Amino acid sequence: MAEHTPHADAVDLGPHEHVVSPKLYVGIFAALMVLTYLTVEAAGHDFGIFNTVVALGIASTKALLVIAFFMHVRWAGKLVVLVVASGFVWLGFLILITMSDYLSRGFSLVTG
Amino acid sequence: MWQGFPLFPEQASSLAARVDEFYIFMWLVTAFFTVTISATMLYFAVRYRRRRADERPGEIHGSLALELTWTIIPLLIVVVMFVWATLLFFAQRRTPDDAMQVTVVGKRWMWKLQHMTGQREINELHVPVGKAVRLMLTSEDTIHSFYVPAFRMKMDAVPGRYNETWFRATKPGKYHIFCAEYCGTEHSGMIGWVYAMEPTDYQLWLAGGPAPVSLAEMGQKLFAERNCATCHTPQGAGRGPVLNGLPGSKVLLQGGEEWVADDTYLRESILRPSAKIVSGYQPVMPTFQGQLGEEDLAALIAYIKSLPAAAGDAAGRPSSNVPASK
Amino acid sequence: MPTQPITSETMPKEHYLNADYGIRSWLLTIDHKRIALLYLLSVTVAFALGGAYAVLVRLELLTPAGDFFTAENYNKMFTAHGVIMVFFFMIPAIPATLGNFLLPMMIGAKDLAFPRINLLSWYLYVVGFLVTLGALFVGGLDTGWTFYTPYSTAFANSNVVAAGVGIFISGFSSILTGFNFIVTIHKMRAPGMTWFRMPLFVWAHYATSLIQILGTPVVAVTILMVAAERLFKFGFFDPTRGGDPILFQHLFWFYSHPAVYIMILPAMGVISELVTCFSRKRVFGYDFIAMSSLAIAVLSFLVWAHHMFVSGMSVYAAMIFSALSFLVAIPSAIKVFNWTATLFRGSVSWQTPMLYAMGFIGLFLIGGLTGLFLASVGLDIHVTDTYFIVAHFHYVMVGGTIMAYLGGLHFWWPKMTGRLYPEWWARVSAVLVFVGFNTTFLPQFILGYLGMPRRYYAYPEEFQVLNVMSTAGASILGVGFLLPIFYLAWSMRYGRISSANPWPATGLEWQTPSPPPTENFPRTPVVDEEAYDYTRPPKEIALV
Amino acid sequence: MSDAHAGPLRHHFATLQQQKESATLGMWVFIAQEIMFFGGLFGTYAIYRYLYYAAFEDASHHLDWKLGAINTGVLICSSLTMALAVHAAAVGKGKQIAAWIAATILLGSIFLGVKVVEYKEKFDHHLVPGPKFHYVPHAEAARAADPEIDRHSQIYFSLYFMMTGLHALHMIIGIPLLAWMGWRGWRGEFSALYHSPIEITGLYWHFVDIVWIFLFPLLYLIGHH
Repeated sequence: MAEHTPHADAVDLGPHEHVVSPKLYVGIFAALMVLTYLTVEAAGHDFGIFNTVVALGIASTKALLVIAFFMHVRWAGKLVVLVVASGFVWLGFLILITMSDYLSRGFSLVTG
Repeated sequence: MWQGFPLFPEQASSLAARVDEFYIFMWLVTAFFTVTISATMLYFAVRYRRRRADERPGEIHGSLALELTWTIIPLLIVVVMFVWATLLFFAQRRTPDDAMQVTVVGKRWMWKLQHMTGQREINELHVPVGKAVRLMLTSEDTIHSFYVPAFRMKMDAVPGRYNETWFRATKPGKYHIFCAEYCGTEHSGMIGWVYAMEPTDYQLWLAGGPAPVSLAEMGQKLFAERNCATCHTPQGAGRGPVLNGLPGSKVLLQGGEEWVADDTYLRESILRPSAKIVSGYQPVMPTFQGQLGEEDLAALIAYIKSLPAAAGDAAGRPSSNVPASK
Repeated sequence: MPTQPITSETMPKEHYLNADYGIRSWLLTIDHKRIALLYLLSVTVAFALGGAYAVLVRLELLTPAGDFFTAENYNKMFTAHGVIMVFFFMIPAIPATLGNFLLPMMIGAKDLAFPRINLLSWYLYVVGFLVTLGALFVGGLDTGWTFYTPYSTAFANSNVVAAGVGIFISGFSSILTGFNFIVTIHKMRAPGMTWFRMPLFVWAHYATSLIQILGTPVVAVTILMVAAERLFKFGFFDPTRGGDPILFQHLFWFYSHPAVYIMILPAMGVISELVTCFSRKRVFGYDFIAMSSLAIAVLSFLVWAHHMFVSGMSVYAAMIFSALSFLVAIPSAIKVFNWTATLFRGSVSWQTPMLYAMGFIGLFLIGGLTGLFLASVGLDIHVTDTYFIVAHFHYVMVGGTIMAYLGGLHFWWPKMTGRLYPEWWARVSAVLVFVGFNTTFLPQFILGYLGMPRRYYAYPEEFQVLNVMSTAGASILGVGFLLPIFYLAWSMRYGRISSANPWPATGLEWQTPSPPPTENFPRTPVVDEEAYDYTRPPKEIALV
Repeated sequence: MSDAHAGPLRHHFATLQQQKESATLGMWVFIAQEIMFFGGLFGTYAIYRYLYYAAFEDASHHLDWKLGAINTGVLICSSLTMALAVHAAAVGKGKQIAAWIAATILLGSIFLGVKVVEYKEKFDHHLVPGPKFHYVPHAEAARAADPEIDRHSQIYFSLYFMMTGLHALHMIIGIPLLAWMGWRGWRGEFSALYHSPIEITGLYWHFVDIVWIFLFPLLYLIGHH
């Protein structure tokens, strides 16, 4: 990605409030717009099974960029990272385990 | 009203005894742990009861050894329970191949049962003892649940799909049928009886009842009435595919996909013919959605199955088709 | 009436009850202790209403034929009993009353992290309760508290959407309580109060809050989908419109099973406090009890489909859920073993809270172990949707959560009101509750295995004997639950005045006067020793 | 509500630092809960997409992906202006806060405007689930691939309206919040030391943007080729 390391221009003000320079924000904004273009472009080609994987991959990268830089999670400490992670992990519980029922409905009892 | 004090319903099916054995084992484990832990608790509470107001008991933080024992032992017990219960579950869910089939349709507040031999019953099911019976359950409105306590058997009837379960009656008698999934006002009125009869009595009942037209014959009448024969001829000269020997065989569809002609395929092809068009045929068959009830469909499928197999032999019957997904 | 009891104790002059007077001081308070009392009042009203419906249901079931009410009314009764008890008593009972009152004091904080959101949480609870009561009284709801589709979306002509909106609003209140607790426990602990010096009550509420935060929104969106399907004919769960009714069950139980752990975990927190205080000994295996609360919170999200074994879900998924459901029972077993071990070589007193705690351990054992019956798929096929299930969850909820709630209420009553409850009346009601409860629900295990289905308005004759026994037990239980309302109210005016620490118990909440001042502690306390250290006489923060 | 003049430190907090961290952690716990709130719908979407992929793919062609892409751009832009507004508060430039907030509100309104256009267009084509729902397959082969495409596409549009509707509702709640923050910023209430209200509103807005980032490819671009 294009943007430079954020530490160079972080200014420490107030109760060790981490202020990020606008240049970094614009850089992240540019990256997000490029990724949006990429999403549309990627959807144009048929990767077979991987369509969903590619679409979700790009969307997750964009989400990660917004979470890490726009929402300051990058400098917010382990606890906030844990909260964000647990939100997505529980979402995973819900979707994957419910899917396990629908995926295995076709299998018949083959055991002996 | 007071017939002794039963703790178990009658054991009237082949699996009932196995379920009861497991039930007793579970009560033994529960009783053992409840009694021992409660007794230990009460013993400690009495033995170390507070004698002086300012007693200062010693410091005990805990012991890893004890913690491990009462984690691992319950884990082992639970594994035994899991394995035993799952083996039982497999037996409950694997229908023997020689089972006779009864279609059970739940409709708000009554059970409609239909034998393959054509008998139709409301809230009553006559079955021969010793014969496995496969139940194909579906519902016409809300979710119901077909429950025969004496057979330890229960399966939901969910609208829009078939659920399958089975039982083998072992003791002649009259056993309750309940609806076990709440379905509205008369949920508790949706009950009936299973009559398990000796095979001879069952034949008498079969014969004794109104000269029942077998399901297949009913299907044949429908097949003629709805002039299906004009397109589906045995030799295959008509516009529709040959139906003889079709059930269970592999069908080549347009777009090169292979599909097994099981019950669901036959039912769908009658209701929505353009769903899966056999390669080499035109989608000209009219849809019968809404014109044929569940019973008529079962009759037509029975008739198609009863047709003598034509030249090709029926391929092996893989269980079902996993929906094609991209 | 007895004259003012002469005791050496005197009530502190200035405390949170007389800090301010008038309706505004109560309805606009942001003091977590006052909000806890507001919750105590509204939760007791909910319990009374839910209990009344339970009595009506038991009355109907006295006779096999349905002759006391019509079928529709009976269905509306058991639905009302379920909805009120689950959403308006069991879920808020311990966290919103005892939790709200004690959590800040136990960790040495002046108040919860967001006091105004705490008050908003109570208002949302009251609004949700009134909306749901409106739905239940005017027209009624007859879908059962589980709202199974397609009955609730296509066939029920009762107030499904209205009740859904009420439950949605009260669900948001539950989320805000959990949200407040998590931030308070993380950010507002007194100096020296490390995670492993916190009382186990706080650990249990931390685990409960995780479930409230991560589970409740899923049922909220499911209720919105049911409402959308009823109002705008969206087809999510209606098979005639392409939907799948079993998907509703997945989404519903994804929250509703963790919800039963929202109900039991705070109760376990209370029991850890009672057992250690009344055996006057440090709890046995503190770390294991604390960690088992978190283990329960996480595992509870992976087991929901043991409610759906007969719904036609896939055989292999049923096996996975069965194995995970067995696993979730292990942490509960660890807790019970540790509580029993705490009594060893203790100095056990048989005061009322300890009676409730011992009752809890006995009944929770039966409740928990019968849960294993339902986790085993082979057996669940026979017993699901029968009275065996009704007996199981009442053993866990009434035998567990309500016994712990009453025990906790009696244990912290002196701290909340500055008055002591009448000991002998309390013991009588504890025994009544224990006897009445067992007489009501033990017969239902047998009824269940005999095959009596749930939610039956009329049943075959052979079940009548057990049903009559169950109804008889219900009346004893009813009396047992009514007694505390009277003698506790009586004690607020005439009870003996309590010292700051009548038991005496460890814990920061006991080192401040009873009833405590509005800001809980004159100076923020500094914690320097382990939790539950009974080897030294309890400290008192001198009121300067 | 909060008395602005009692100084930023609330009575029950020991330090400003504790207050600020509590506010941020609180907002993140709220966002985890929102993830699960939308998660229920994403779960339902995943299941039905697996069951009725053909109908979903065909119905997705009925959405105008260009409008969706423009909306994504607009929302990412509003995320940028939001971040700059929070930055302005952090460095204490009061007047700039109001400007950036106004830009964010403008972009949000543009987004909602585009949604209104899209909804109107669905309404005209009878694609709103309910009695008047009438589905014309985009590709003729679609009806053959999935004979019950009428019912299954109605599921797609139910999910479309439910998910984008809830997302739009979250924006409709967000815009007044932003206006209130902008007004407080304009009045000079925020300083480098105390600006957590606007930071929290920023977190909420960024979350709403993330939901759309996932909604756009999943709803608009199924089988886009």
